[in-house]
Amino acid sequence: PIRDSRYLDKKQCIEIYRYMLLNRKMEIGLENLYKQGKVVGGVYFGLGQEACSCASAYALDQDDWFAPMIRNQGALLVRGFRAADTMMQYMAKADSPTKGRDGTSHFGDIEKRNMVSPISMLGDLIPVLSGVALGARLQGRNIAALTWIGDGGQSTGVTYEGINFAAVQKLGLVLVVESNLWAYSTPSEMQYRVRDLAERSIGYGIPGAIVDGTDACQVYDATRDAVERAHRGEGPTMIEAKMMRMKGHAIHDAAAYVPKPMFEFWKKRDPIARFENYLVKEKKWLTAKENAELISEVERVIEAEREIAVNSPMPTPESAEGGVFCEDGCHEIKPKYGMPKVRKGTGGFKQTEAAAHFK
Amino acid sequence: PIRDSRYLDKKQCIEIYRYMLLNRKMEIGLENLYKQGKVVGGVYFGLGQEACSCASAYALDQDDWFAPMIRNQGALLVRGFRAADTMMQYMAKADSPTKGRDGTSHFGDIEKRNMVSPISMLGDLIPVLSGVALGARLQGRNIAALTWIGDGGQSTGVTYEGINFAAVQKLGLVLVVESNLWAYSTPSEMQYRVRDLAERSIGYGIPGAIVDGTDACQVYDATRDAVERAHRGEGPTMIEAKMMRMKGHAIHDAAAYVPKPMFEFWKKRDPIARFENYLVKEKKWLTAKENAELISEVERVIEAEREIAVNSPMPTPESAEGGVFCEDGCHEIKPKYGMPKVRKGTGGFKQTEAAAHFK
Amino acid sequence: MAAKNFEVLKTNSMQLTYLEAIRQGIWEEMDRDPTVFCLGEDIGIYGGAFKVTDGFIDRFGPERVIDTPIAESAIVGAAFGASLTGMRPVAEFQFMDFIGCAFNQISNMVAKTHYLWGAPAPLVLRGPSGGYVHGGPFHSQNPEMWFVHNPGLKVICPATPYDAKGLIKAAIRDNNPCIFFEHKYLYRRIKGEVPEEDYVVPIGKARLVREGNDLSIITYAAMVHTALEAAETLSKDGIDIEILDLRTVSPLDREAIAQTVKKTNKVIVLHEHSRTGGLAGEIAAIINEEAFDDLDGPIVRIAGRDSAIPFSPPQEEHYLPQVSDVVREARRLKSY
Amino acid sequence: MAAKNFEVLKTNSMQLTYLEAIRQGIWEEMDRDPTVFCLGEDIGIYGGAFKVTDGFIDRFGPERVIDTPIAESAIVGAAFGASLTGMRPVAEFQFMDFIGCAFNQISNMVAKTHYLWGAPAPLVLRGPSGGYVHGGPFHSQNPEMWFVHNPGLKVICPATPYDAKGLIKAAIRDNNPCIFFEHKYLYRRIKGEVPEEDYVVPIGKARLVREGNDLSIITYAAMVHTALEAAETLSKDGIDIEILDLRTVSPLDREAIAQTVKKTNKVIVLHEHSRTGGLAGEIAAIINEEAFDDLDGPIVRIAGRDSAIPFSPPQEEHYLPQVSDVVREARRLKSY
Ligand SMILES: Cc1ncc(C[n+]2csc(CCOP(=O)(O)OP(=O)(O)O)c2C)c(N)n1
Ligand SMILES: Cc1ncc(C[n+]2csc(CCOP(=O)(O)OP(=O)(O)O)c2C)c(N)n1
Ligand SMILES: [Mg+2]
Ligand SMILES: [Mg+2]
Repeated sequence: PIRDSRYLDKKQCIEIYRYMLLNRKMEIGLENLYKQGKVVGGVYFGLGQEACSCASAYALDQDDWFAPMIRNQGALLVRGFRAADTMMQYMAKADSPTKGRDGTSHFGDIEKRNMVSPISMLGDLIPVLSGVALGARLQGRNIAALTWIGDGGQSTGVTYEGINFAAVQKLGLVLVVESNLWAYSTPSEMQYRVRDLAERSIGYGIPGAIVDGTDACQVYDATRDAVERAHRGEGPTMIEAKMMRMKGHAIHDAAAYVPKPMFEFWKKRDPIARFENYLVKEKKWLTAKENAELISEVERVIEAEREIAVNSPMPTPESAEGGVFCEDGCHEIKPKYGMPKVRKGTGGFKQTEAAAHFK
Repeated sequence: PIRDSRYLDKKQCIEIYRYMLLNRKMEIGLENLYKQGKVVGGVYFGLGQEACSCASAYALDQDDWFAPMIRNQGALLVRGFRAADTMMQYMAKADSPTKGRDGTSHFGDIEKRNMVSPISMLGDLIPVLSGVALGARLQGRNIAALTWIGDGGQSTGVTYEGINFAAVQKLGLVLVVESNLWAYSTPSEMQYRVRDLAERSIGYGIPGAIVDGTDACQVYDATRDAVERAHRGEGPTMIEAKMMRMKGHAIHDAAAYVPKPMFEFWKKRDPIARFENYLVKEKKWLTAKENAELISEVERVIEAEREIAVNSPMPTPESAEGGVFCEDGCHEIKPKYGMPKVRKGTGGFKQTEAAAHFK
Repeated sequence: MAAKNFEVLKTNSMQLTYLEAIRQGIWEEMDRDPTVFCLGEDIGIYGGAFKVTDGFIDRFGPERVIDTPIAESAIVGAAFGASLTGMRPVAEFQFMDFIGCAFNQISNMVAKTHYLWGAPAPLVLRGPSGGYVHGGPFHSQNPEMWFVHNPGLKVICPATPYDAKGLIKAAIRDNNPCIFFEHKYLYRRIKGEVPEEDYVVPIGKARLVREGNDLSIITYAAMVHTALEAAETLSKDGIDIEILDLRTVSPLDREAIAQTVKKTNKVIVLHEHSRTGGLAGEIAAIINEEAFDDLDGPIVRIAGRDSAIPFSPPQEEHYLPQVSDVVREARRLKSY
Repeated sequence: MAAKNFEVLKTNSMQLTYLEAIRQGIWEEMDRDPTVFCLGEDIGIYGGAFKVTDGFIDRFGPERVIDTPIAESAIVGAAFGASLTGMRPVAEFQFMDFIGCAFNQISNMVAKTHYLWGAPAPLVLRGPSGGYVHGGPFHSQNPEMWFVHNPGLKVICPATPYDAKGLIKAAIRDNNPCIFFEHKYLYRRIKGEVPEEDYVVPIGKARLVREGNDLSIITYAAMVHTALEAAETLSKDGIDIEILDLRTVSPLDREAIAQTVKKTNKVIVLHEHSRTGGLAGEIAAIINEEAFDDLDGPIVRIAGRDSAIPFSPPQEEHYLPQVSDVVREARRLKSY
């Protein structure tokens, strides 16, 4: 059963539930767009991971930052992007956030939604989010910087460098490890020998937590605790969310390498069904009717978003040009949280002739 | 006081002690060569770390492999290189193991002494040594592959990738972490937040040990245990050797950033003085006279080696040419431990049309 | 770009796709030589993202077909270490776009080994590269130039099934580190004759794909097929194109380059990767050194644009060289 | 190679070494702009391996002069992340030889950001590069070409104290990622006039260092001084050399390159990094595009050899371009 949250009230639980529904319905929409040949390239799904994506993103405050991985399409919705944004990315449309230049959840927004665009190379975002927290701290603000990493992606060296950097600098990195048992076709026991990835937090000297990634309340509470640590300037936290990737790596992958019973086992732990049962049956926070209405409202939203996305034109060939550099004042650079207060030490500028490596 | 070794007998202890003396006298020799302007570039020292370098290398069997870091010049002596080899490297002489092309301990020998040449970039050797163990295992042999890494160097991502790879593949990597409190001018608390680096072994799911790096017997025993684990095919081990870098980063560095009391504290724990006291006073395995003779014998050896090294010519300019590629049968490639036994599965070659990422 | 299937005359030959030719080449080498083994991400049960090692694990076992953690520097480092013991590792990058994650290991550890301390490193780093499949900026890259400018490495970019098989075998047998770029656009689009008997294609030798007198197109990999298609169009308006397929971009076949320039006196260098700092520059310099007086017109570069590779098909098409670009530039150069 | 001190005429100026000029440039920017901060290995108490940030921590505090763990990908990633919040990080590589450890982070994260999702990344990656100091294969590298062939980056390689200070300030103020290569041979060997008042040198503009009529040497960084020394020798036998200092190798100043070629009609491109895939190729291609008909002789490349940089002084000297090489090649080209 879902554990009651230490923080979430009825309204918030229902809101998270709605985001999870949006997340799933949007991905069903993407699957259909793919079947209709409207998608460029493949489609990635967060099926079975909606609680992890949505509830963790929901734990952030407005001024906090985040960067999604491929399965966190729900997090984008929580942070205020439209389903159409992601849909247009997949269809490489002119109105997509990257105007067709990149796909999937590879986009960002440093103005309003504080999102860093991911790149495909796994792990590189972790030092980057640490740096975001560093930049904010220099401006006098302790923010939380949330990102996710897979049980496979966390094998990259840059993951280690990034977490360690945050640990040493006491930066508000919140790292959710999406421990979903598979990395493409590779089972997690071929990625690491330790039992729980959360144990790796010990080696960084930072707190680590393990949560049921299919329980939105657990995910929220653990993430919220981490976010508040970050806001108090107490440094990074690692949260391992145990769950299962319920589809193949991407839409082309039938996941034949996954033992069928494994899918069956985890199907029973579907995060949306569990949360629905919690809200409707256990808590009685939603009547069956309200729930049905909510679901169809979400379906209408997704349908409307789909229309917008489908009707966006493809970009022109020429739109491939330009924008390699920031020039002619296309951006004004200014500290996001205010000008850093500098404390000037005593030392004045003096020439140095000290010994150095090579003369 | 030195802990009695579970393995070493009198003869072996004295042999290790002699290597430690050779190590130190050789480095004194290098310092003099530097002062005489005979060294090209700087000189690196293992002062205070001789027990760690020599006793760990001594724990290897003939067929095992190793790769030194900059402070493991003693390990080279243990593995059968001459002091003159290292001296000629520093003087960039024509007869140096790299014929002048590289300096310091940057050389190797895949024929007899099973040594991989280090490169300056810290950490890269760790996956390489794991690969050496993998190659040997494919040839039917479980060998130990020993290398060292500093408390600073272990912050590199490739360190993590390399240890994790060995852990997952159960390869005989033996990693000695030279926890000497400094990385150039950076104190170890600015490299990591965990108290003991050995705790990082937990996150890899491998055994970790902490030893007094100034106690040759402790270093030997821990390394020997790790070597035997490797020979049994039980995977990698991490050993943290606690000690102190007793000079600056290199000869140019006066280490003004090190608090004086720190040097004083560790001076009392000098690994050679401690081992000498153990052998002469506690164990009475050496009389004062034998010890004095041993020391002067070592000095004579180093003096002779110095002569050889100094008398080697500088390389010709043209010797910079050639050797970029292995060609015209300059090397014959053959499996070092015998041809791998291949077990042929059933599967025959069939064409594939399976779904793939991009069509 | 419509890929072309053009035949290499051989007896006892079969029609294979570019992908099958590579698979067969690696398979035969593993059959022949027990020191050859594969490692990489998802190359085992799954057979690799593009199925190049499909079925290998059943035949050769998990010891010789190793699924690794996602750790490119460890993969290259481990391959290198194994090669020092006399093995011949073949390491796969799931996409060559990820080779930058192992850059230091390749450039400073692997490439410099033989020159500095005399140890041979007989290993192959291979994987899919290239665009025209709407892979987007992180699954379409052509990173070969970074390794051309990296002494100690051999860099191979085949254009045909025949060359792909012959060159992967040559790379596996070579005593030096080889980086083998497989063009993912060609994987299943082109078929070609591949002899049944064992053969290798020499590393470092270019191949004259088409003889002509008016001007030369020097290129390699997928662009060879673009050049061929352009040549057919151009032949209609009487422009006679010669096409040189470099096959290996490091070391380059200087003789073949000089020869074609001396013959036609006009050159287009065509490559997919971005223009600035690209291979066309190196070839321009070589031509200046080898055949300056033979040039009757400027060396023309046709290349990818100087940006990341955009995802959206119209943009990607605009970014990448097209047959029409070659036709246009060839006409312009002809009338220079 | 004896480095030359040549003056840039200015009023209220002082004589500074190349190293002091860089230090002063960063110092003044940190004084002027609270969003500028430094991070890197041993840059704090120690002031950096070469003392470029000596005294900074006393003045600006450990918050703005951050000693990092040894983790280049984290350093670059953190600098990038901070830049997204409107900071202007200046990250030091202890040696530019280690930049390969952050290659993927630089190439795929930092360089592509503005083109793909429109985020500016105003950061500077700086550090010592170059040979002639017997640093050996891992402390002498000139890795700039990998970044010239990496759209989205600006690559700067100053030759004089004046340019070093003016360009480091320009780089810090630039809204794009800049890689700033400081030639360690020049650090303390050359002094030059540097004005006391604030100034910047524009990124992307070359500088005519010496006017001449017989042939042009296009070069940058330490090689500018080699070219100048060669030019003096050559002037004695009546060969009149023009020298163009590129100052920025990406973006390149095509106009200045074309101009000097149009004037002298003969070109030597001189660079320290290894020949194959080096900058001379790109410049040869540009000249072919901009001034083909003006060439009266082949473009001559003088460059480092195609190997790692050997450690032993006689070998390093043989590996690296010397004044005598320039003199020899210039004579040869003059009489072409
Ligand atoms: C550095 C790097 N190497 C390889 C890849 C190719 N790749 C993309 S996703 C993936 C598997 C990721 O598994 P995991 O991190 O567990 O995330 P999940 O798909 O399970 O959410 C791989 C190998 C990559 N993106 N980056
Ligand atoms: C990847 C990398 N970054 C930076 C350096 C420069 N560097 C050389 S040694 C050193 C300090 C190493 O400290 P540690 O690993 O603790 O070894 P110790 O000197 O204490 O033996 C640094 C920063 C390097 N060699 N490699
Ligand atoms: Mg996973
Ligand atoms: Mg240390």
